[in-house]
Amino acid sequence: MSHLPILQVIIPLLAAPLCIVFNNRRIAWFVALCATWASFGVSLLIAQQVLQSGALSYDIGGWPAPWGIDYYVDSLNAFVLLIVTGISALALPYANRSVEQEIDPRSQPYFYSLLLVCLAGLLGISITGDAFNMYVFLELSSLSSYALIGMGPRRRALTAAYQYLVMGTIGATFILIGIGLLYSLTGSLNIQDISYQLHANNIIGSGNRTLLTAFAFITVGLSLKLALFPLHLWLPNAYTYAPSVITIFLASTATKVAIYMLLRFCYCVVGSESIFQLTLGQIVLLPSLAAIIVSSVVAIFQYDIKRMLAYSSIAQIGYITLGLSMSNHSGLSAAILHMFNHALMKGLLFMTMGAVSYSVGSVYLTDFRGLGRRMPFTMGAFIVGGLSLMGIPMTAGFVSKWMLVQAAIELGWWDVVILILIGSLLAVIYIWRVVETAYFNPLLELEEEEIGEAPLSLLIPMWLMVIANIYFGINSAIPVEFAQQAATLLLGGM
Amino acid sequence: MSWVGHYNYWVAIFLMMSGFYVVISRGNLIKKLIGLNVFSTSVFLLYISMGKIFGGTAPIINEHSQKFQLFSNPIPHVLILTAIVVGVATTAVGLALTVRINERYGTIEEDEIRAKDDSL
Amino acid sequence: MDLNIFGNILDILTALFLTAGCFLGISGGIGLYRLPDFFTRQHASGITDSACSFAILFALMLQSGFTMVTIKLFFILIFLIITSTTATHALAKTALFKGQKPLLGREDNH
Amino acid sequence: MESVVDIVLLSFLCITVVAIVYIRKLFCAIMLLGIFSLLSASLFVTMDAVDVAFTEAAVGTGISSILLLSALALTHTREQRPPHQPYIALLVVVVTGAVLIYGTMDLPRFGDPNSPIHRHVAVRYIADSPHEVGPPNIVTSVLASYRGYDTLGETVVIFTAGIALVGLLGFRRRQEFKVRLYQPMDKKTSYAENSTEDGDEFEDNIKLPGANHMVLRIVGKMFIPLILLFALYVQFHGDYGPGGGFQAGVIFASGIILYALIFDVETAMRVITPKGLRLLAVAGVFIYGGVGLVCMFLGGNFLDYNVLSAHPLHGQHLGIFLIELGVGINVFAIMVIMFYTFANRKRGSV
Repeated sequence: MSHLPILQVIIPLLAAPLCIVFNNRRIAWFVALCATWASFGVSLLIAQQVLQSGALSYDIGGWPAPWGIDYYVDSLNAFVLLIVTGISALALPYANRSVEQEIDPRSQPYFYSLLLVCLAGLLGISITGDAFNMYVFLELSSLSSYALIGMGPRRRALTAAYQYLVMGTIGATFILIGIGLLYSLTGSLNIQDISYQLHANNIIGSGNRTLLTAFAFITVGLSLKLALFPLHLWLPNAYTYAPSVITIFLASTATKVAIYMLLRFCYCVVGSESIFQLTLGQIVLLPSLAAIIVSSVVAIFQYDIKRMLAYSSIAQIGYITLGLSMSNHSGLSAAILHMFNHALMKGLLFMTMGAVSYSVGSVYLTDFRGLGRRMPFTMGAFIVGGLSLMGIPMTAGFVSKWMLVQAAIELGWWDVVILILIGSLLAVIYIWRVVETAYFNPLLELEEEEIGEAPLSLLIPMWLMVIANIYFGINSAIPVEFAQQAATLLLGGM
Repeated sequence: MSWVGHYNYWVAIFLMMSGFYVVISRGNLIKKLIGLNVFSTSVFLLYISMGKIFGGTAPIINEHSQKFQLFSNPIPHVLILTAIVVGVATTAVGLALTVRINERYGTIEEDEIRAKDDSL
Repeated sequence: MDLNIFGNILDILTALFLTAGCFLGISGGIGLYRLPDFFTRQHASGITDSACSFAILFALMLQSGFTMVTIKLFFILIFLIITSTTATHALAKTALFKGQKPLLGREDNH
Repeated sequence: MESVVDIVLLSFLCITVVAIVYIRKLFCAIMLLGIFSLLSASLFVTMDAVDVAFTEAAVGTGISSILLLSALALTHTREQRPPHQPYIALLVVVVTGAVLIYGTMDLPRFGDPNSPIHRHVAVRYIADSPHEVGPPNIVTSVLASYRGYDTLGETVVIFTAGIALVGLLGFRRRQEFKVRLYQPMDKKTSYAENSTEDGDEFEDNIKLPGANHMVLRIVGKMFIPLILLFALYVQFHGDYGPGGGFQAGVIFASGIILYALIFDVETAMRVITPKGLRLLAVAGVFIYGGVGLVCMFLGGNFLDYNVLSAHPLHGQHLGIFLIELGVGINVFAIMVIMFYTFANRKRGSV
């Protein structure tokens, strides 16, 4: 019996209290670093085992599945686990200097502890096979992210965190209602068992009103969490005012995990053959397209670049849900792949933002003047991230966008293809504004103090991300393999 | 009319929606948290209502309950125990944020906060 | 037969105490709503806290016989008697310190 | 009869909630929220959820109210009139409610013993848990063993809330406050030396007129040990009746909070220091997680208590005892930390 699935969550979960035992920020950082690297290692092992020998399951407490809580890893959540732990393994070395500057030293041990709890929560959501356990870990990750955002250096971080708290709690309560209704229909909380009971008792085909409501609530609740277009209001502020590390971490993991939950509930519980999916596709399609166009346009008019990237995140989430709404094999694999690629590029872009705010102190567009010469490595990384965001060939962003376009062509949705391309053009515009300011605007002569390159501990993780963005753009075999396996799995019912 | 038997759920839904209304319509940060509390407590009511069996008793097996032989469902109870804890944790974090907001802005009314942010 | 009569007496006593408790509780509620100032309202709620709960708990103790339940009810009773009176006292005292003046006699403008 | 009590309590709940919506004084709204919680706790009892009722009464009526009030003491006590028209909010709420009511149409009738939730997983819990797990209280069996992992999540949620509060608010303001407060105290060293309580009375007089409640102090001194004793009873009797680690932790914490309220937060913080509490909170989580890890080292799955002892039932018993202890310690520590962080803060702006 392999204990890998439980170790994945337990390591960060139990390292979190360890962080605050000594009340020393260096020890806390070191504990957090070890824990994230260990869980990254575990997720690599899990991914390898899943690719080799199929899904893993683990009965916690020794109780078999519908009675106890089980962990169930297939290629979909193995992939999500890899994304989450990989990003956090890069974010933690980055955190050391960045957090030192941004957070009150007395709060730093608590900061790392909360970060680990948040990581454990996200991993717990991704790995569990139990609906209510998912809710508990969702709350775990949300609660810690509210506090983490609230620790941001500016006072608007507090209001952003409060807003996120209210909207997140409403979302979580909606999910709780949905899970309760599902439970009342089936008498079970295990996702596979719920699906089995629904099919065995012929609840799915009969147009059961409770089932419909349960799904409506779960979808709305998750849309709040993943910031689907009209419900995205919390996201720009939260990403803009959070500490740099938290923006990197949340932008590249939290929304992905929410999307994973949506995939799990829609495809694994109801199954692919029912009428449900069609309605889900129709519901999600319009918001996704609106997200791509509207948020990209809004992003163009932002002067705070972190905020601009936050709006761009909403647009990218639109691409992912667009792939989801196609509900065919290529659309789904494009969506899953884009989860991975978006994590890579947004992680990279927010890392450059963190470096700029570390050296310059703010990330307004005007502060970027001349940065191309003063911070060549950071701005170089920004350009790579930007290219990836636009979907230029040889970068990671290209692969998934290309797959998305192919999927749309397959369905004959030419208008959607055009909208995707317009979205990319808009991305070119908003990235170009920054590049132009950084490289082509003259330096202000008045600025006496020298702004230098960011320290190495920020640059190394950043350039690792750059390499990842380019590597997975050229050789995308592994993630594509994962994404396609996961899509097959989702469409094949359980 | 079988749906008359749903009154318990419906009242729970009414309570939930009142709480939800407070959350989204009120501008005061503490009032919003009060609304959130009402909202979640009413969801607990919905859950516990699902677990109830008429003529059943609390799921504790002892000499008193042996004569009933019919126990209400313990699972919703367990779930709600966890959810209550989550609720109080969220309230606490929300209040901490409220206190900090009040210190930095001098107010806990949403529109005044927005006005202060915009004036910068 | 004797036992039955004893049981009947217990039932009657229970009913009496319950009725008294309910009456006290409702009058306490009305008093809380209708009485004019803080201290008189305090008086009304004090009745609910102590006399009403005392009567109801006593009635319940009569019903439960010589079991663990009676002992628990007895402890609750003791607890309530001491804490509710203390709470009433503390509230009244704080109110006095904070400048609440008892209303002495009828207000002329009413 | 059951449904009569049910309907009465439900209508009380409706009245309370309408009052909460309309009232503008935040203090009253908080009190009404406490009443709401207490009423729903009573309703939980009529619906046979005694453990939930216990927790709701302790948390919703107790801890939540205390936290809300202490936050209120640091902010403003009156809500202003909402500036915008609430019609959109009303529309959203009505639509959501309508969808939910539509969804209940296909639910089984309230109290129906034949609904699916009573026929699937719950059957095994009710029939087999005495032989498989042991405790007569099935809720404890499910909570601590079958779904023990959820409870670990719950413990960490509470822990997270506690460290989030310390991270956001910290314990530090009071120290700055203390310096100012202790200067006039030096003149009264003779009092302060004889008994700290007398010294504190001067402090209280500065802050709260009329805080020198002799009666309150005597009754408090009488009752605090009893409250702590009751908490221990709830902790260790949770297997047999309603109760368990969580409720016990809350009650234990409420004893300490009562002490801090009657005497002074400063005094309480000298008795039970924030540092000690932090370590206790960590210890609580570690006891829980540690039991799980030990189970793994002994060859079982995580939290599989069967392997803890030669006899599976004994193992279950030991495991449940230990994890309830962990939960109790953690919840106690975090609840007191939460209270300290609020009570320690000075009103006003930084």
